[in-house]
Amino acid sequence: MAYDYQAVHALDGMIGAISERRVNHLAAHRTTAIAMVLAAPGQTAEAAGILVANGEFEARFSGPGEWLVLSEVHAPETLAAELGLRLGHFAFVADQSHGRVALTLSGPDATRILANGIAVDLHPDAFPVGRAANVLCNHLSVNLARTGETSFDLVVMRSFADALVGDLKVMARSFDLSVDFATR
Amino acid sequence: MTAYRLATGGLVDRSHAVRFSFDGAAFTGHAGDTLASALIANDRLLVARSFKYHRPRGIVTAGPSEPNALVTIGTGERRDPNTKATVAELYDGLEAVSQNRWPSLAYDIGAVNDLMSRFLSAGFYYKTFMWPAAFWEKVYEPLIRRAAGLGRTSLPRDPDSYEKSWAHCDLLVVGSGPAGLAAALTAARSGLRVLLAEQDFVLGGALLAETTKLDGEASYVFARRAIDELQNHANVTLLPRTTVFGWYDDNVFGAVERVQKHGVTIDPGKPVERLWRIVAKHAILATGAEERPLVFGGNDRPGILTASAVSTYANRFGVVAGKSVAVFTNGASGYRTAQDLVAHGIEVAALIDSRADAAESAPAGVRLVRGGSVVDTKGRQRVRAVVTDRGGFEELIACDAVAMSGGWSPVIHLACQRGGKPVWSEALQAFLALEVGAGLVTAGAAAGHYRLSECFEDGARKASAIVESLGRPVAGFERPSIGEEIDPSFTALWHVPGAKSKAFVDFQNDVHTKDLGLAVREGFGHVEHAKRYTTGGMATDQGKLGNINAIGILATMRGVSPADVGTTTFRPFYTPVSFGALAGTSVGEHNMPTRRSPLHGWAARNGAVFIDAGLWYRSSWFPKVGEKNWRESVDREVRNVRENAGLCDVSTLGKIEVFGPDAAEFLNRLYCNPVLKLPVGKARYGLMLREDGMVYDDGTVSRLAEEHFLVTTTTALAGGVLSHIEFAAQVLWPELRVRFLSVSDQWAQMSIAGPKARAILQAVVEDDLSPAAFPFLAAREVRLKGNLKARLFRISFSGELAYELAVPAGYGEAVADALMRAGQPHGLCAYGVEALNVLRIEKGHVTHAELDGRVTPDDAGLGRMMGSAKPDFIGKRLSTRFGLTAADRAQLVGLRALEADKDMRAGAHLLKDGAKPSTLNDQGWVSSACFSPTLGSHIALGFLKSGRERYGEKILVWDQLRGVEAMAEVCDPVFVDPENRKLMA
Amino acid sequence: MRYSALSIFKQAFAGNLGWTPAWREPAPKSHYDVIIVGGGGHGLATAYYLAREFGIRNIAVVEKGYLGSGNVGRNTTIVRSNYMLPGNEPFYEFSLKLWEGLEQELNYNVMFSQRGIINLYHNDGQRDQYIRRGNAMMMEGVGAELLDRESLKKMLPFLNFEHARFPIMGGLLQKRAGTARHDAVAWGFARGADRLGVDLIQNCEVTGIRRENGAVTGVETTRGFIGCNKLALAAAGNTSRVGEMAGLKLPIESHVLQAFVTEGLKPCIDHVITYGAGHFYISQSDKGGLVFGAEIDGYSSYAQRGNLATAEHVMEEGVTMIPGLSRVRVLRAWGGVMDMSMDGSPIIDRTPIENLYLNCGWCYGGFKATPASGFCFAHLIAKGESHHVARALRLDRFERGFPIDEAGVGTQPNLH
Amino acid sequence: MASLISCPHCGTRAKEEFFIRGDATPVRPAPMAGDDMWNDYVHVRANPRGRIREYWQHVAGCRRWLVVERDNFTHEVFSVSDAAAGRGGER
Repeated sequence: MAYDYQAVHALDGMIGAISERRVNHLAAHRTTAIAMVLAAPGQTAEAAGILVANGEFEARFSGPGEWLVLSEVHAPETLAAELGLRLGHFAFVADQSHGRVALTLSGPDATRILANGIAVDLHPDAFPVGRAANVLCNHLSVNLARTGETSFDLVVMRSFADALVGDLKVMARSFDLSVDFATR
Repeated sequence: MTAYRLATGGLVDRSHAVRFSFDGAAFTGHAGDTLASALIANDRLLVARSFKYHRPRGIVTAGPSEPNALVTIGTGERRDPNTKATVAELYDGLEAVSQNRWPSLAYDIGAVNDLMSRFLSAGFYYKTFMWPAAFWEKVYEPLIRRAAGLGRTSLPRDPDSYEKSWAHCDLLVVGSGPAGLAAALTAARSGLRVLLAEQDFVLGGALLAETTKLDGEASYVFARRAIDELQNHANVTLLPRTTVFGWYDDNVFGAVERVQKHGVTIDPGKPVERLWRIVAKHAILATGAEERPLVFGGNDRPGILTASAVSTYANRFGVVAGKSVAVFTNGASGYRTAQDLVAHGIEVAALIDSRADAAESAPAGVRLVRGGSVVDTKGRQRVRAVVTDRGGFEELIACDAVAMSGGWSPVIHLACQRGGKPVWSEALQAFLALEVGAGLVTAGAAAGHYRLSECFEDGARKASAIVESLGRPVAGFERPSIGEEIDPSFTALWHVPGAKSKAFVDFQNDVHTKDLGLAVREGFGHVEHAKRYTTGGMATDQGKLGNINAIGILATMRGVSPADVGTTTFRPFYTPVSFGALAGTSVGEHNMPTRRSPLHGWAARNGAVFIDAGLWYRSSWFPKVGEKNWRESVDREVRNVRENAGLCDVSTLGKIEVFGPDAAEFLNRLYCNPVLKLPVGKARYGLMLREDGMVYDDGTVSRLAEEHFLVTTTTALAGGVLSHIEFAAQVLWPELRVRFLSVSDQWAQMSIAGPKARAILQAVVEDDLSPAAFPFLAAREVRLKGNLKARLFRISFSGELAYELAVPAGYGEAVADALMRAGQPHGLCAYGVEALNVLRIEKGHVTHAELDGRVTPDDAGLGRMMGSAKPDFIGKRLSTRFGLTAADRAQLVGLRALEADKDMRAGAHLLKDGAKPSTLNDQGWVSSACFSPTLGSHIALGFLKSGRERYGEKILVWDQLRGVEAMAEVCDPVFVDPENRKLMA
Repeated sequence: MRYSALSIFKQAFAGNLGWTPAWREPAPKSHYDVIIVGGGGHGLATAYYLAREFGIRNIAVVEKGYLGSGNVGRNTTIVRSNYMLPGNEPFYEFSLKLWEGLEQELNYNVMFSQRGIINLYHNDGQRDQYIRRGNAMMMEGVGAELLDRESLKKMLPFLNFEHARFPIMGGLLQKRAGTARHDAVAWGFARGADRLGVDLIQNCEVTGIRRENGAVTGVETTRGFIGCNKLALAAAGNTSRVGEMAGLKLPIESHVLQAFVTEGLKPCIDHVITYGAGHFYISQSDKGGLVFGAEIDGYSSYAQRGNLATAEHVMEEGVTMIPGLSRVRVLRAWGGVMDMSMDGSPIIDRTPIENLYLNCGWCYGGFKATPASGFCFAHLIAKGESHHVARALRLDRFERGFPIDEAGVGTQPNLH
Repeated sequence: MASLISCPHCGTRAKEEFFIRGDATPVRPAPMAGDDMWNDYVHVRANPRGRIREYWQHVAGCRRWLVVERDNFTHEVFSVSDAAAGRGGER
C-alpha cells in the first residue's frame, strides 16, 4: 500500500473558482507557513530582536511575548524548526500551519467591511500599516494585520475558517466582494 | 373637508405624487411627506384609538414624541405595528392601518370603556377581579389582555435582514438643527472626525420649519448649504434617518439607521436597518426642545395639536389641520403659530393666552383673549369648538382645529441615561441636563437656549471648546444674520383649572388629572409611584410629551416645586428599536459560529450523522444500509469495537501545550493528582478541581520532553480550561516559568480502539508498536509510512486496547482514509460519539454527565487519585470541608436493570424499594444510561447516597416525568473488563 | 379600607374621592421590636408575616427611597418552583403555594397569572438534566411535564423549529408557574403590613448600625437613631454595604441584570418561555408589552443600568428563539442590582452578630421567592430557628461545604 | 467600562473581547493558612460600592489577565494593568 498524504485546506469545498474578481477581494492562502512563538519567560526582548521582519517571515503581535509568524518562503514543515534554530532558548516554537488559516481582505471598502464586525478603530491614524493584534470579529478571535492602506490579513483558527469567511461575506454584502484561494 | 394641503409652500415635492392607503382607503401625498402630514392633507384627522378608553385620537405632534398616531405599516410578514405616523416617511405603495379598534376606527366597541371610566380609575384592577380566585386566569385576565395592547402581530418570520457597524469619531453631533449644524461645521472645519446623526429623513431640524430668514434667505436654504459643505469634508459622516437611542459607558452611543424602511421594494441583499455602535471622544446633544401640550378639559380630540406641530405641518409640509384654528398658549410660541397661520391665509378663530399680563400682541385681525383658558372642547371624532373661560365667563368658540402651546422642555433624554440627574431650572421652568458626565454636552435648545441666534452660537461655542480640548486650532464659524426671532418664554400652566371633561396628561395611556389626584390621595404621590400606579409615562412615547405636565401637577397637588418631585429615570431606548436591528446578523442558524473538525469530510464520506456538541459538529453514528434506527447502528459499532476495532474522531478535545522549566511544577499544582514525576514519553489521566474542591475537568497529561507537556481537556471546557490555566499562571503563580499555547486546531486526532487496533495501526506507523516498545500510556512522536510526523498516545476511553493518533490537521482525512483501508481486513469500522458513550459507560468512565460541577473526586470514585501528599494544588484545601467528605454523599455506582423490557434513562431518580417518593427519601439520580450490547441489558451510571457500600442492593429507578419505573441492582460502575486485561493487551 | 367590587362601585359614584391612603406615613418611633432594613418585596413581606403569623406588631420597615424602589419593581415578574436541588425545591414550592393564595390573603390583586413556564432544551445532555430536575420536582410533589418537539410545535408554533443554530428538541413545563404584577406585590404587602400596624418609613437611609457589647441595639438613619431588639437585613444588592456597617463580610457580589419591555401588542405569547441554548426568557404582560431578559452584564455593579453589548446579545438570543420578534420594537431597558451569592442560592439565617438577621443572596431570582422569603425570615426572627423549608439556606454552608449550586459552576457569582 | 476597556497590551477594546472573573482583591492564602483565610479567599467578598479592583481576561486579544480598577457605581475606569505585573511575573 502506498502512503502519499494530500493535505486538505480548511476551506476546500467551501470557496473557490470565482468567475470574476470584484473591487473588494478576500483571498485564502493555501500554503502559508505559520508558527506561534512564545518568548521564554524573561526573554521577550531577545526573542523580539530575532523576529525583526525580514524577507523570509513576518512576526505579528499576538500578546506580550507572543507572536504569530507567517512565511511564504519556508514550508509549513520547516518553518517551526527554522525558527527554533534561530531563537534557541529564547523562545518556544510551535507549528501552527495546520491550526490556522490566513486570509487577505483588500479593496477600497475593506475598512468599512471590517467595521461591520470589528470594534477596533481602523482609521489609518489609529491602526496604521504594519500594526497587528488579536481582535474580535463578531464571535471569533482573529489576528488582524494591516498590510496596506486598503488591505488586511486575518488569521483565524482552522475550525473557524469557514465561519469567518461566512461572516465576512455577510459583513461585505452592501459592498462588492469576491472570495477565492490566493494564486501565487 | 377642513384639513387640507395648502396651494403653495412647504418642502414637499408637489410634482411627485405618492400613493398610499390608510385603513384600506386610497390617498395621495407628496414626496417629502410623513404619513402624518399626508393624512392631514387628506383630511384624515382621526387616526387611532387610545389604550384604555378607546377614545378617538388624532395626530398631536410632528415628531418622535407622538403619543396617539400609532399605526401598523406594511403588509404580510412586513407589518410594523405601533409605527408613529409622524416620523414615517411616506413612500409609494405604503399601506397603513389603524390599531386597537373593533370593528373599525370610526365605530369602536371598546369605546364603551369611556362610558365606564368612573369604574376604571387608576389602579382599579388592584382592587378587584379577586373573586373567585380561579377566575383570574380563566375570565378576567384574558379579557384584560385582549382589551390591552396596541398593534397586532402573529410573530411571523421576518423576511428582512439587519446589520451592525462600529463607527469611531472625535465628535458625535446628535441633531442637525441650528445648534447641531453650527457644531458640526465648527468641528469639521477644524479637522475633527465628525459624525452627524439625524433621526429625520431630511437634515436641517427646526430650520426646515422655520420662517425666519437666515442671511436673507429661507432658513432651509442655509441648512442645505451647510449640509453640502459637511458632505464635502472627508472627515465627516452624515447619517440621516438615524436615531441615537442610547448613551452608554465610555461614550459609546447606540444608534439605529433606517436603511430601507421607506419603500415597498426591499433589496434583499441589504439590511433594512443598521445598528451603529458609535465610539465618540466627545458628543454634542443638539436635540432641540419639545413643546408641551396644555392639560385642559377635552384636550385629546382629533384636531388638537401642539402649536409647533401646526407650524411645522404648515411651513414644512404645506398642510393645515383646519380652516379655522383656535390657538391656546401660555407663552410667546402661540403667537408665532398664529402668525404662521395668518401668513398662510388660515383663519385664527381666537388666540387664547392664559397669561392676563401677556405683552405680545396678536397678528392683525386675530382676536386675542388674554387671561383666558380652554376648559372644554366640543366635537366627537374631531374638534368643532372650544369652551373658553375668562374670569368665570364661558364662551363657545367654533373652530376645526386647536393649536396648544404649554411652553418648552429641552430634549435631554440621552444626556440623563447614565445616572446624571436632570436639574430643575426655575427661570426656564424646565429640567436641564447640566453636568451629566464627561464626554457629552447639550447645545442649543437642548441646553435651554431657545433663540435661533443662541442656538447657532451655543453649538459653535461648545464645538470650539471640544476642538481646543483635543489640542487643535479652531476654525471659525460665523452664524448667519437672522431675521425676526422670538424668545419663546412662557408662564408655566401645568393644568387648566375648571376642566369640564377629562383633561389628559398621558394621551396614549389615558391618564388624566383625576388619576393623578387619586394616586396622591392613596399615597402614591412619589413620582415613581404615581407613574407605576397610573401608568402615566409608560406608553410607547415613554412620557416624552406628558411627563413634565404630570410632574408639574404632582408638584401642585403636593404643594412643592417640580424640583422636589423630580423626574422618573431616563433609560434607553430614546425611541423604540426593533429586536432585528439590535440583534443584527447573529441570529437563527448564524446565532453562533460553527466549528468543523478536520475529519468532518472523512466522517461525511463514511455516512456520519452529525450532532451539535457545543459549537462543533461531531459524528454521532454511522448508519449502514438496512439499519432501521440509530440504536442498531450504535449497537453494531460498539460490538465491532469490542470484537475488532473502530476509528473515532476525537479532534474536538482541547489540546494545550505547556512549555517551560517550571511546567511540571505548574501542572502538579493544577491537577489534583501527581504530575511532577511523569516520565518523558508517558501520558497520565489528569483530574482538575476548582478551588472549592469540586471536579472541574478531566483529560490527559503527556510529557513530550522534560520541559514540554501536552494536556487535553474535554470538548466542552476547552476554552474554560485554557482561561483557568492562564489565570493560575498569570495571577496565582506568576513566578513560575511556564508558557501555554492552544494547539487544538493544529491536530486531527483519531481514536483507534479494539483488540485489532495495534495490527491496524502498525500497518501505517513506521515505529514499533509492540507492547514492549509502545506500552500502555506511552505518548510520543512517531513517523507514519509516507514520511509524516505524528503523535501517538496509548490511552483508552472505551476500555479496549486503544490509541489516539494525532496528525497535522490538513492530513487528517488522508490518514483516516489510510487507516480505514489498512483496517478493512481487520473489520475496522467508523464509530461516533454515541457508541463512544456506550463504550465508556460499560467501562465506568465518567464524563460531564457525571462531573456536573457538584461532584468531588471521591464522589466519582476517583478519590484515590488525589495527591494528598502534594503541598498544594488547586482545590486541595477546600476538599477537606465537612460537607465534601460526609459519608452520606452520593457516590458513583453502576446500575443494572433487572427487567429486560424496562429501560433506564438519565435524569431518573433513585428510591428505596417501597419508599414513598419525597425529597427527603430521594436517594440519588441516574447520570448516564444506555443499552449495553456487550452485556445485553440496560445499564446506567448514577449517584447514590453512600453508594459504594450498597452494591447488590435492589433499588427503584424512578422516572415519573416519563412515567417509567424500573428495578435495578446497584453494582460497581465498571461493567466490562474490570481487570483491564483488554486495555493492557 | 377593604377593596371589593362594591367599594369600587360606591367610590365610582363618589367621584373616586373617598379612597384612603394605602399606607400611613408615620414618623419613626424611638424603638421597635424589629426593624427591617429594606422596603422591597422581601422586607415588606417579612414585616407582613411577622405581624400576621408570628404576632409581632411593633415593627418598622426602613427604606432609603420609596417603597418597592429596588428589584421588586424592576424584574421580569416570573414566578416558578422548578428547581432541582433538595436545598431549594421545597422552599420555592412553599413560595408558590403562598402565591396561590396571595390575592385573598392581602385583599390586593397582584395579578398572579399561572400561565405556565416552558424551559426549552436543545441537546440530549440538556434534556437529561431537565429530566433530573423534573423528577426532583415530582419528588417534592410539584407537577412537571416533559414536552417533545411535536407537542411544542402545536403549543408554540412561533418558535424557531427550522432555522436555529441549536435546534429545539423539547421542553420542560411547569403549569403552575407564571407571572405577577411586580409593583402590586410590594404595594399589597405594604398595605397589608400597614394595616397590621407596621410602620413603613420611606426616605430613611440606614447610615450605621449601633451595637452594645457586640449585640445590635439599633440603627442610625438619615432620620435619626432608631432602637430595636432585632435587626433584619433585606437589602438585596445593597446587603454588603449595610452588613459592612456591622462588620459583616458576606459571600455576596453585586451585579447588574438588565430587563426589557417592548411596545404594547395584542396577546401573542401566552406562557413564560426560556431559551435553553442561552439565557433568554420572555413573557407578555397583561398590558401587552413583551417582558424579557437574559444573563447579567458580568461585572460588579451598583448602577441600575446595563451595557449595550449585553442588550444586543439578549436580542440575538431572542430573535433566534422567536424569529417573529425581529420587527417588534423594544421600548425600554432597565437594570437591577443583584445580590449574587457564591453558589447562586439565597441565605436566610442568623449572623455571628447577636440580634442581627440576614436575608440575601437572591441573585436574579428573588421575585418568585418574595412570599416564602418573608414568611421564613419572619419565622427565623420570631422563633429563632429556621423554617423547615429554609433549613439549607444557611450562611455557614460555604465554610462547612454544603453549597446549593443549581448551575454547578462553583464560587464564581457571575456564572450563576 | 461597561463598553470599552483599554488593554495595556492591545489598546482600547470592546467589552465583548473580555471574560470577567470578579474581585481581584483576595489573595490566595498559603497552603497551610487557616480555614478562615481559605474560606474568606474562596467565598467572602467585601463588595463595596465605589472603587474596586476586578479581574478581566482579554480572551479575544492577548489573553492576559488584567486588573481593572474602576468605580462600580459610576462605571468610571481608573486604571487597567496586567495582573502579573509587580507580582514577580516575568513576561
